[in-house]
Parts: sequence; structure tokens; C-alpha cells
Amino acid sequence: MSIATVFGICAACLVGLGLYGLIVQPQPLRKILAFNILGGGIFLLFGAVARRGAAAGMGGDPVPQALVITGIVVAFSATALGVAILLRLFEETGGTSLRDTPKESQSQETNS
Amino acid sequence: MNVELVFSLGLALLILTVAGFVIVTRGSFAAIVGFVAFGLTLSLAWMGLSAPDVALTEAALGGGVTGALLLGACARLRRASDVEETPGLVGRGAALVLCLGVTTGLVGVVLCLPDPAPTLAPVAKQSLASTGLGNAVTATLMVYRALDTMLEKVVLLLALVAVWSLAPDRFWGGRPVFGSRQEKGGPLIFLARVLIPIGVLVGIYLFWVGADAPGGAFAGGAIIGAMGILGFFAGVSAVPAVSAFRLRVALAAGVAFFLAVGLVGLAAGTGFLTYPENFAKPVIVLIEVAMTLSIGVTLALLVVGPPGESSGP
Amino acid sequence: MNPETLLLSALGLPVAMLLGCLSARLRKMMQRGLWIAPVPALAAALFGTRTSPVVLSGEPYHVTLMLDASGSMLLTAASLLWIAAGFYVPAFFRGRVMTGSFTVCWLFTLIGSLGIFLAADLVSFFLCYALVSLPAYGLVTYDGTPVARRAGAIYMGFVLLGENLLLMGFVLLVANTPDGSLRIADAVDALQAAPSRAAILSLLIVGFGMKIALLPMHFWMPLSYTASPIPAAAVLSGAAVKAGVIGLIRFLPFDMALPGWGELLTIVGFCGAFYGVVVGITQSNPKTVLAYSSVSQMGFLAAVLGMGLSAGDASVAPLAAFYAAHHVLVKGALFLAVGVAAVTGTRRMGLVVGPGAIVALGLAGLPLTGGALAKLAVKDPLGYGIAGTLAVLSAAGTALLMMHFLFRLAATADQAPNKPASLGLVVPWLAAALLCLIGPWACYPYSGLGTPSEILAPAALWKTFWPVASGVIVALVFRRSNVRLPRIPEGDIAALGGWLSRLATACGAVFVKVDGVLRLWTTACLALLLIVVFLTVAMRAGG
Amino acid sequence: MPSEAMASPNAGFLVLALALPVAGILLVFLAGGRYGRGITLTLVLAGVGIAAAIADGVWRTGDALTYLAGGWAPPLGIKLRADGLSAAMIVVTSIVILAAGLYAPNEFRVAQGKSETRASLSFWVLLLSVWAAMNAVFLGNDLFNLYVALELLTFAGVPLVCLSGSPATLTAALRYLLFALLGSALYLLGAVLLYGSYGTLDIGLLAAQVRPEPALWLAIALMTAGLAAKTALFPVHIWLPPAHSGAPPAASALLSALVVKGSFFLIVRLWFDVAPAMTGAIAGQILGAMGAGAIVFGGVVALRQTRLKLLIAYSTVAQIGYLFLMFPLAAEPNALAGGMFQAISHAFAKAAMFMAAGLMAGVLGHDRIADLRGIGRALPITVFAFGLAALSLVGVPPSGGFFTKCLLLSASFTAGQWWWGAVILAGGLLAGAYMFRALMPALANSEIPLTLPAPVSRGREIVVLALAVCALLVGMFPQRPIELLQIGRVHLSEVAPQ
Repeated sequence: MSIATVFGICAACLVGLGLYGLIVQPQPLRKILAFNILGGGIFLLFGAVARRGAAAGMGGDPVPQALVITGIVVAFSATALGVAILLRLFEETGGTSLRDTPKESQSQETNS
Repeated sequence: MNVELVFSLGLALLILTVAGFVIVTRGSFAAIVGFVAFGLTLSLAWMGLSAPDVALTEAALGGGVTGALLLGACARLRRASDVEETPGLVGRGAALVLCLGVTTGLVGVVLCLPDPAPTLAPVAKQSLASTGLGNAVTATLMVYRALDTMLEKVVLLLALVAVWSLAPDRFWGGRPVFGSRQEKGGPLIFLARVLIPIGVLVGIYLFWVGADAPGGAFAGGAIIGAMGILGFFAGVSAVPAVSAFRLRVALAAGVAFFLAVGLVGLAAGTGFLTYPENFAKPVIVLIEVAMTLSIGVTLALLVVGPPGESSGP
Repeated sequence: MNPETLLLSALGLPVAMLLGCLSARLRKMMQRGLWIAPVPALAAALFGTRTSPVVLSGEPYHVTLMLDASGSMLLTAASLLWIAAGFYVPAFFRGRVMTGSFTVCWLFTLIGSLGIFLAADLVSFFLCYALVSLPAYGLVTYDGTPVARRAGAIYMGFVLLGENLLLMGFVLLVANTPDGSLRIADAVDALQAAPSRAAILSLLIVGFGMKIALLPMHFWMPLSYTASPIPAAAVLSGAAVKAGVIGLIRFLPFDMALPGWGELLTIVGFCGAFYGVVVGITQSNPKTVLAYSSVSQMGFLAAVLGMGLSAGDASVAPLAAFYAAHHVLVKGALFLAVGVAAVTGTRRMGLVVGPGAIVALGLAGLPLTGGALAKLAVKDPLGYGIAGTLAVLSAAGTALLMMHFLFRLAATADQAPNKPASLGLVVPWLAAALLCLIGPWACYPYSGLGTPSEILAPAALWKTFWPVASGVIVALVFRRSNVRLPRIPEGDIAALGGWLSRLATACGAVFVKVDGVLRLWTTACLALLLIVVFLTVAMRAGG
Repeated sequence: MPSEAMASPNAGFLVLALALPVAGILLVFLAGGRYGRGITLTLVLAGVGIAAAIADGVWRTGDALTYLAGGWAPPLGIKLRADGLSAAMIVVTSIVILAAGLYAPNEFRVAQGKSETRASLSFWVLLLSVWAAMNAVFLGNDLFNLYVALELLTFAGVPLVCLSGSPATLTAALRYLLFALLGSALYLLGAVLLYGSYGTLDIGLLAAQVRPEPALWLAIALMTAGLAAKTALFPVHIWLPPAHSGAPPAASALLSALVVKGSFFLIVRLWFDVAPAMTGAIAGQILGAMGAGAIVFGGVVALRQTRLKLLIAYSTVAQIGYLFLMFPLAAEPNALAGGMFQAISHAFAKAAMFMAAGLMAGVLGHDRIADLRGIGRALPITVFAFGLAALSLVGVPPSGGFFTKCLLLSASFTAGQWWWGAVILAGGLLAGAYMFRALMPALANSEIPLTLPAPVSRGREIVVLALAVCALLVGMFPQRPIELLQIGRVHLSEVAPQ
């Protein structure tokens, strides 16, 4: 068993945890957290892949590492956007329910 | 079994424990604190995986800035109370089974990945000479896959516009509301005054060595961004108004520089996003300067959120 | 003008008029000039080239137009009816609102109705079929009453279902045709060896059957003809419905004997023929009576085609077309008569009912009328067995139904006893009636129906006379005896629709509930992960 | 090493197709929302020309155009590649974007002498971002590059949903964002597995290396599911109806016409380009079954809606289903063409429909279907355009929708899978029924003629009509597009093991 495998399996478990949290955690903020755990797991899996590709005197394959950096930035942007919508929703309604409110959407006049 | 492996195993267990805590704990605040810890342990894992560049970015962005963002949100959402769509026992059970299934599948795949692993490390190393850079990760970001990086900068900028677009109409052009102003002269301000110059220096250093050693624009930008957040939070520096032209220039600089260099290459006939033969490194460093600035400012503004007060007196 | 451009102009003029409708002013003027649109088609039917197809090379298909014997007979009759109805329109709408939408729908339907007799490739045939069917919705629902809208909805349902079935049939046909030729003739030739012949034939028969209101797909017809304004009902029942007839004529493989299919079509056809009579005599609205008569007549025609199909007799096609062409004119004329009767005083009713009686009974084969020729034309294909007997019975039934129609027509007279109908109504109606009588005789030299002496022999006359006479007598006896017939609602089994629509509503409610569950966060996420699992397992299983 | 054969002729346009919208985003961002409309329209006009040049280049060379970004060849670098599918979609995208830009109502403009407003900056930047993202999706040939493009698309789409800022749209946007993020995460996970197994993310290189093995299957399954979530394929259409019905009309048009097609396009790339013949027949049937479910389910639920925009949104759920009928029929050349034709004609028709609905709702102040009476008189051009678009969705000849149906039917019959034919039949009838339900009241005369609160701009009506006519035209002249779609692809029948 190598370090890459250890973290690979750890990453797989993180993905499972993240998915579970994303599904069962009711509050949107917690869903966002779970999404970040899921993302962390995916990036870590990529890291394990990179580590397995250690060659030519490098400790790991630089390409996946670079991609992970890009991915982390994208994931952060997503988090920031999610939080911003959440906060605005809270300001508007005093709640953060994700539930589809058919009554509300029906009473809302759709002006162009 | 060597020491490194034992350390890794322990670290992996720690990561999973912290992540499990984040997922199952009841309180949001505890979960977010747990998440910051998760980010830090994860960056240790990145060190273990010989990816110091990622470790730096993860620590600064994944743990630090995201943590600040979520803590801020949590504080404001504390009053939120509504009945949520909580899945029943069957739903939880099904979710558990399916997530276990996905994990099992992934573990299975991880265990039978091809050996020797396919890798681009040799090619990347071989091509490094022509870029003038010493850090293969930076070379991948700035040279080999510059297009990704440019698009990702657009994503960042777009995310900021998206966040801004959530402002109520009346506040447009104004400043985001952030931090606690009444604490003037408190310890926070002192901390900010001490930390910010150091942090900015660290950020610049990270970006500067990034060409050859671990670091780079992302890590540097993230740290500068974190310092900005601290400054805004402590009230040391004012959050700029979203309509300020200088702010917009700072935000757009990264992509703009990148795009301009790309288009010059296209016009010159060497090709989009190619760098001039002998000046590759200086050009890349210039782009990185612009990018570090933009990343720092964008991250800070993403955390402070949309404008929340009208502009002007 | 050479014969080929004549064929093109048959469609070119109506299309040009349609484009003219983009201008509101022209659209207004067009209302009085609707009769011009079908004139080139009439010229094409009479003088157009019949030897070679006209091919318009365009991308991606070659639009192929061709005039054959069946097509030209139907085209002649249809364009004559469209001309008569076009004259009738302005007079009919005097004192009523006539909007531009009527003009536009009219022209669309006209293009489809005439073009379909010329179309020789699958694509243009299908296009014309859609044109003759869909825009007619605007004509059916023109009055805008709830009844009209219901009729329109049911009509539209049938049109869309029929179109889709036909489309599937056509696609299957093309799939079986070597080198992917889109010519109808090639496709039908290839049908002989097609492995999916049964599927194709059922799709085509059901698809076209909907258009000609084969039992039990008939109930849209009384509903929509009753709802349409009279000139629209005239062209729909006379001309538009023949799109289904020409479809059966063109697509059924008469070259090969298919007894099973043929007999099935015959049985269904005769059922319709008698069903139309039985339900028709319970109706009081003359338009509805005429619509049921159409159900009956189209059933009869399907029976004729079915006999031809089971015998493998290609000559049935022009004969059936001849019969159908006669029906174009008769049904059109009688609908026009309904409009005339409604504004004619009781005293002057004779002028409507008299010619009406000759035309109407002509449908049953009254000797010396064009109808007698039409009946004669389909005599051979029907033979002298059971089908022949049923045919005679159905002629008697037609006479009975037509008598009922005449009684109902007379009952609709205007309150003012001496009120004459305007010339604008009377002239087109009389012209159409005249055409019914002499039209078939004019084609007769080309029809190959035997010498005049054979046709005019007393025995032959008697053969067509006695069914008519018996039908008339039964009708008169009925009327005297004051038998109360049960009231059957217009569109008979459409009345079951209420029950069906309640069922559909209930189903829809269930779907909406399920949608609500599926769009819960948990359900959606679980579904997503299930997709992952299923896809992985499925790919592993291969296949 | 910057490589030798860097680009095929005309390939510079591929770069421009990306650079132009990005430049637009920067310009609008710097110059401010006041100049958003001017900058955007100028650039998009140029973009239509570039799209045409790309299509022309693909057409004339008869092969895909490629461009190595930065001169680095894959696997290290990123290749841009435009085959027939990309070229066609790029053209369609530029037209729809142009239409949306022209249609965008006054609230997205800044009056003389007023300062920039929130909506003016956001809308134009987001519009340009959708354009940039779509082009990046169509041109990308590297799965990670495509991931970034996909995220760009999501970040452009989500704020469009809640541009009005009402609570209902905020909820819709949040659901959309979270679910789309879950989708992208699954996609990225699959990409990681592919990299781990094959050491490249370039589509062409992957296609040469993939082997039927668990890693590939799991990767394709994860990516397909993730993309299906972003495409709102039944039964994971959770976010689409509220998001598409709540957004401002110009935004709804973009979301329904384009944004969902982006992720769909990547599924096509995966199944037809990355791993053709590796997915097996059963998996194709599963995708097809979900598509069939979408057609029937979306159709029935659309029929039950009382709001015009919700009806159109559920119609999108149904119409997306047709896109997925191509996967079980992958061995038939007509299937891919049919699916892409659906993507194209639905883009035009649905954009027209949402914009028309927007104009109607603007006049009436609501979009209750039952109360649309008289609108046909008040806005004849709009209602006519709506009707034309509806004809295409129903599949009435000679519209694009009709041609789609023909291609898919013929593919399903030649493949001997008649059951898809039955689904198409049912879908056509349902579409007919719900469109009929929407149009009936709109065409009915009302006793009291409507008085327009403000005159409706004729220009906006013409834009809607032009889109509807485009949906019709693709059906009338389908030959060129079909040939274009086939350029640059290896036929599955040549790859398939049997």
C-alpha cells in the first residue's frame, strides 16, 4: 500500500461523505459545506493520481496538481455565489428554505 | 511499513474524522469551524502527496478564505428559522447505501488503477526549459494550459459580477457592508495593522518564488485577499464601492493582461497565448503580477459580498 | 402556357395570394376574390400534362408533381367546388364578421386540398396533407362558440394523431425503399417485399382512415362539420376529406392481392356506411345529417377500395376516384344548399328542395344523374356477392338518409315566407348542383364504363332505380308513421369523451403529484446517484 | 515545445470565438452597464460573422478545424477543435445570443444621464458570459477545459435566474446552483478517473486509449449523470421549471435555448467521441428511457400548468427528452443528426416562445393561460411567432421539429427499436395538446378589446418572429446542416465491435 493509495481511499470516502451530507443535510449552508467536502475529496483523488505519476525526478505529476489549483478557485467561486444567494434569500424572506413554494411562484406576477 | 506511510494513514483517518464531524454535527457554527480544520488537515495531506503548490492554495483558499466566508454567513443566518425539507429514515438509508456504493466503486477503481501510472511529468519536465520557469506546476498553469487559467479567471470575475447582481437595486454603486466598525482601536485593528503588511509581503513573496519554487499567483493572491478581508473586517481599509473605476480595473487586470498577450501572439502570427521566444519569463511574470492583484481583490470582494449601502453621502 | 407550368401555377397562385394576405388591405380585398385561387388548378386538371412528372429540383428533395387519371378527376371536382364555394363566401358573410384569419385558413386548406392530388413524392404529399388538415382548425372553430371549440379540439386531436401515424408509416416506407427514393410509386412498389409490411399497412389505413372518418374514428366529422360556417363545411366535407381517399388510392398496393387486408377494410367500410345512415336519421340539424352521410359515403368508398385490394385489382383506383369526385360535388352542393335554405322563405323553398332532391338522391344512384354513373363505376369492383348486396342496401340507406336530410332542410326555412335568398348564394349553389348532374357525364367518355346504350338500357336503369325508390318509400312511411327515433347526440360516441377527459385529468393530477415528489431535493439527489449506479452496471453488463 | 502543425487554415477564428466574448465581458465590466448594449451588440454581430467563418471553414475543408492553444499539443496542452457539430451549434448560439441582445428590454438599458444600474451591468456581462461559455463548450477538446467552461456556464446561468431578485427566483437559483454544482462535481470526478487511467484528458487521445474496464464505466457513468443533472433530464429535472419560468424572458430564452444544451453537448462528446462503442447497448437504453420519460412526463405535466411560462418550462423538460433518444440508437447515423437537429430547432423555437411569452406577460401583467383572451388581437405578430414556434415543437411539417422527428423515427425503425417511435408519437400528441391549450385562449377574441398599457416595440416582436422563422427554416433546408453535422466524425458503425 502506497501513500497515493491511502489518500486515494481517503478521497473516495470523502466523496461519499460529501454526497451524503449534500443529500441529507437540510440547511442550504450545510449543503454548501458538504459540497466543499465533496470537492475536497475529488481534488484529493486527483492528488493521489498525481502522486502515482511521480516521475522524472518530480514528486508528482504537475498537470493534475495545476488542475486542482484551478479547481479549488472554481469551487471557492461557487461557494461564494451560493452564500451570496443564500444571504439575499434570507434578507428577503427571513428564512433559507430550499423548498419549492408553488404558491409563491404562482402569486408572483411575471412582468418582463 | 515506513514512517511516512503510517503518518499518511493517521492523517487520512484524521481528515475523515474531521469531515465526518462537519457532516453530522448539529450546529452550523461547529460544522464551519470543523471545516476550517478540515482545510488545514487537507493541506497537510497535499504536502504528503508532494504537492506543495496545492497545499498552499488549499490552506489559504480552502481553509482560510472559505472559512471566513462561511463564518460570516453563519453569523448573519443565525436568526434563520424555518422548517426544512429533512429526509426521513428511508431517505437517509437510501442515501447511505448509494453513497457507500459510490465510495466502494471509487475505492475499487483506485485499487486497480494501471501500474505504472500514466503520467505527464516527463513531458512537463522536458518542456520546462523552453518556458524559462522552474516550477512545473506554474508552467502548466501559465504556459501549457494557459487557456484553462484564463477561463478560470473569467469564472472568478463572473462569480463576482454574479454576487454583485444579488444586491438590491437601491444599493447599486454603493459599498458592501462588512465587518464591525464600532471596535475602533480594539485588538482586532492592532492585529490587522501588524498582520496585513506581513501577509502582503508573504503573498508577494509566494507569487515571486512561484516561478521556480512552490507558490504562485493563486497562493499569493489568496493570501493578499485574506489580508484584504482582515483589513475590511477590522475597518482598517474601506471596502471600495462597486462602481469605482479603479476597482474595476484592478479586478479585470488579470484576464485583460492575459487576453491581451494572447491576442498579440495571435496577431503576431506565433499563435494565441504563445509567449515571445526570449522574453517568455518576463511576460509570464507580468501576467502573474496582474493576476495576483486581481485574484487578491476578487477573493476579498467575494467574501465581503454585494453592495449593501448606497453610495455617496 | 405549357402544360408543365400549368401544374406549377395550380399551386403558385394560391401561394401568391396567401403571401398577399400579409398586407391587411389585400387581405380585405381577397375576401371577394377567393374563387380565383383554384382556377389555375382547374385548368391544370383539364389541360395539364399527364405523361411526365414535373420535378422541381430543390434542396433537399425533388418536389415531384404528377397528374394521373385518379388525381385529375378529383382535382377537377375539388377545384370546381372550391370555385363555387369561393363565390359563395362573400354573400354568406354579408352581415357577419369575416376576419382575415378565415381567408388565411381558407387559402392554406385550399393549397393542401388541391396540392395533394398532384403530389407524387412522400414529402410534398405529407406537407399537403398537413396543410389540408391543420389550418382547417381555424375554419372549424371560426364561430368561436364553446361547441365549435370543443369540435375543433377533437378535430385537432384526430389530425395530430393521424399525422403522426402517417409519418411513422411513411418513415417505415422510406426505410424499406431501395436507394431511399421518395417517389410514392417507388415506395409502394417496394412495399411488396417489405418485412414490416403489416405495420406499414396498418399505420397507413388507420392514418388515412381517420381523415375519411372510418368507424370508429368517425365522430370528429359530425362535430366539426356542424360547427363550421357553411362554405367551410362545404369544402371540408367535399374536397378536404378526399385527401384521405387519395391517400388510400395512392398508397394501398393494389397490384398485389392482399385478401386479409382488403376484406378487413371492406367490413369496416360497410359498417361505417350503415352506421352513418342509422345515426344520421336521428339527427335534426341538416348539417349534421350531411356529416353522417359523409361518414356513410366514405365508409362505402373504403369498402370499394377494400374489395379492390383483396382482388389485387389496380383498376379500382380510378373507379373509386370517379365515385369520390362525384361525392366532392354533391356534398359540397348540399352544404351550400343548407345555407341557401336558411335564408329562403317557406314559399320559395321549392327552389331549394327541388334541385336539392335530385342532387341528394343522386348520391344514392338516382337514374340518369351523375350519381347513377358513379354507382355504376364501383359496381364491378364490388362484385355480385355479399359485397354487391350490401352495396345495394347501402344505396337504399343513402336514399333514406337523403330524404331525411331534405325534410330537415325544408324545416329550416326562414320565417318570412316570401324572402328570397341572395343571388350570391343561389348562383353558386345551383351551379354546383348542375355540375353534380352533368359532371360525371362529361368525364364519362374517358371512364371506360361501357357504351351509352348499355348504361341507358331499361334493365340497367331499373337496377339503380329500385334501391333509391325503396329508400324513398321507407322514408315517407317513416315520416307518416311518426315513429319517434331516439335522440343521439352529435358525434355519438364523442359523448363518452367527458368520462375520458375526467380520467385523463385524474391521471394528470397523479403525474403532477409525482413531479412534486421527484423535485424534492432528496429524491432528485438519490435519483442522480441511482443513474450513476445503473449506468455503471449497464455498461459492465455490456450488450 | 511549441509544435509545428499548430492550426488548420481558418482556425484563428476558433480563438476569436472565445476571445471576443471574453473581451466583451471585460469591456462591459470596465465601461459600465451604460455601454453594455452597444458593446454587446457590436461584438455579437461580429460573432455571427466569426461563427459563419468557422462553419464555412469546416464545410470547405470537410474536416474539423483545430487550434493548439499556446502552441502546446495535447496531452500537455489544450486543443481547440471545431467539427461539424461544434460549427453548427456555434452558429445557432450566436444567432440566439444576438436575438436575446436585441430583445433585451429597457430595464437592462441605462437612460441618458442616469448612473449605471444593477441589472444593466449584470445582464450584459451574463449574456456575454453565456456566449463565451457556450463557445468554450463547443470548441473544447479537453475534459478539464470543458469543466471550466461548464462552470462558466453555470455561473452565468444561475444569476440570470434570479435577476429580478424576488424570493421565488432566489430559491430557484439556489436550487439550480446547488444541483448544478453536484453535477459538475460528478463530472470532475469522472474526469479524474479518466486521467488516472489514461494519463490524458484530450478527447482524441482518450478515444484512442480507452479500454472497456471498470474505471471507464464508472467515469462515464459519473460524468453522464452529472451532465444530465445540469441538462435537467427527467427524473433529475428538479431545478428547471421554477428557474426557467421565474427568470426574465430574455434570460429564460437563453437558459432554455442554450444553457441546457451545453451540458447535453458534452454527453454527446462523451458517448460519441470519447468512448464510442464502449458504452454498450443497455446503458444507451437507460438514457433513452429517461428521455422517453421526460417526453411523456414533461408533456403531461405541461398540460396541467395554468401559467404560460411554467407550461413552456415543462415543455422544455419534455423536449430535452428527444435529445436523449439518440443514445440507444447510436449505431444509426440518423440518430445523432436527429438529436442535434432537435437541439438546434428547439433552441430557436424555445427562445422565440419564451420571448413571446415575455411580451404577452408584459402587456397583460400576468401569464395566466386562462386570462390570455384577446392577446391575439393586441399582439398579432407575437402570437403568430408563438404559434410558429409551437408548430416546430409539435413537429408539424416543414418545421425543424418535424425533421427531427423524421430522423429519429427513421433511426428507430432501422434499428428495429420501434418503441422509441411510439414515444415520439405520444410526445408529438402531448406537445400538440399543451401548445393547443396555450394558444386557444390567446387566439380567442375577448369581449372587451385589450388596451395596451404601453406600446410594444415592433422591433422586439420582429426579433421573436425571426427566431420562430429560423426554427421553420432549419426544417425547410435541412440538407446542408445535416452534411455539416457529419463533418469531422468517425462513424460509430466503423468503430463498433460487431
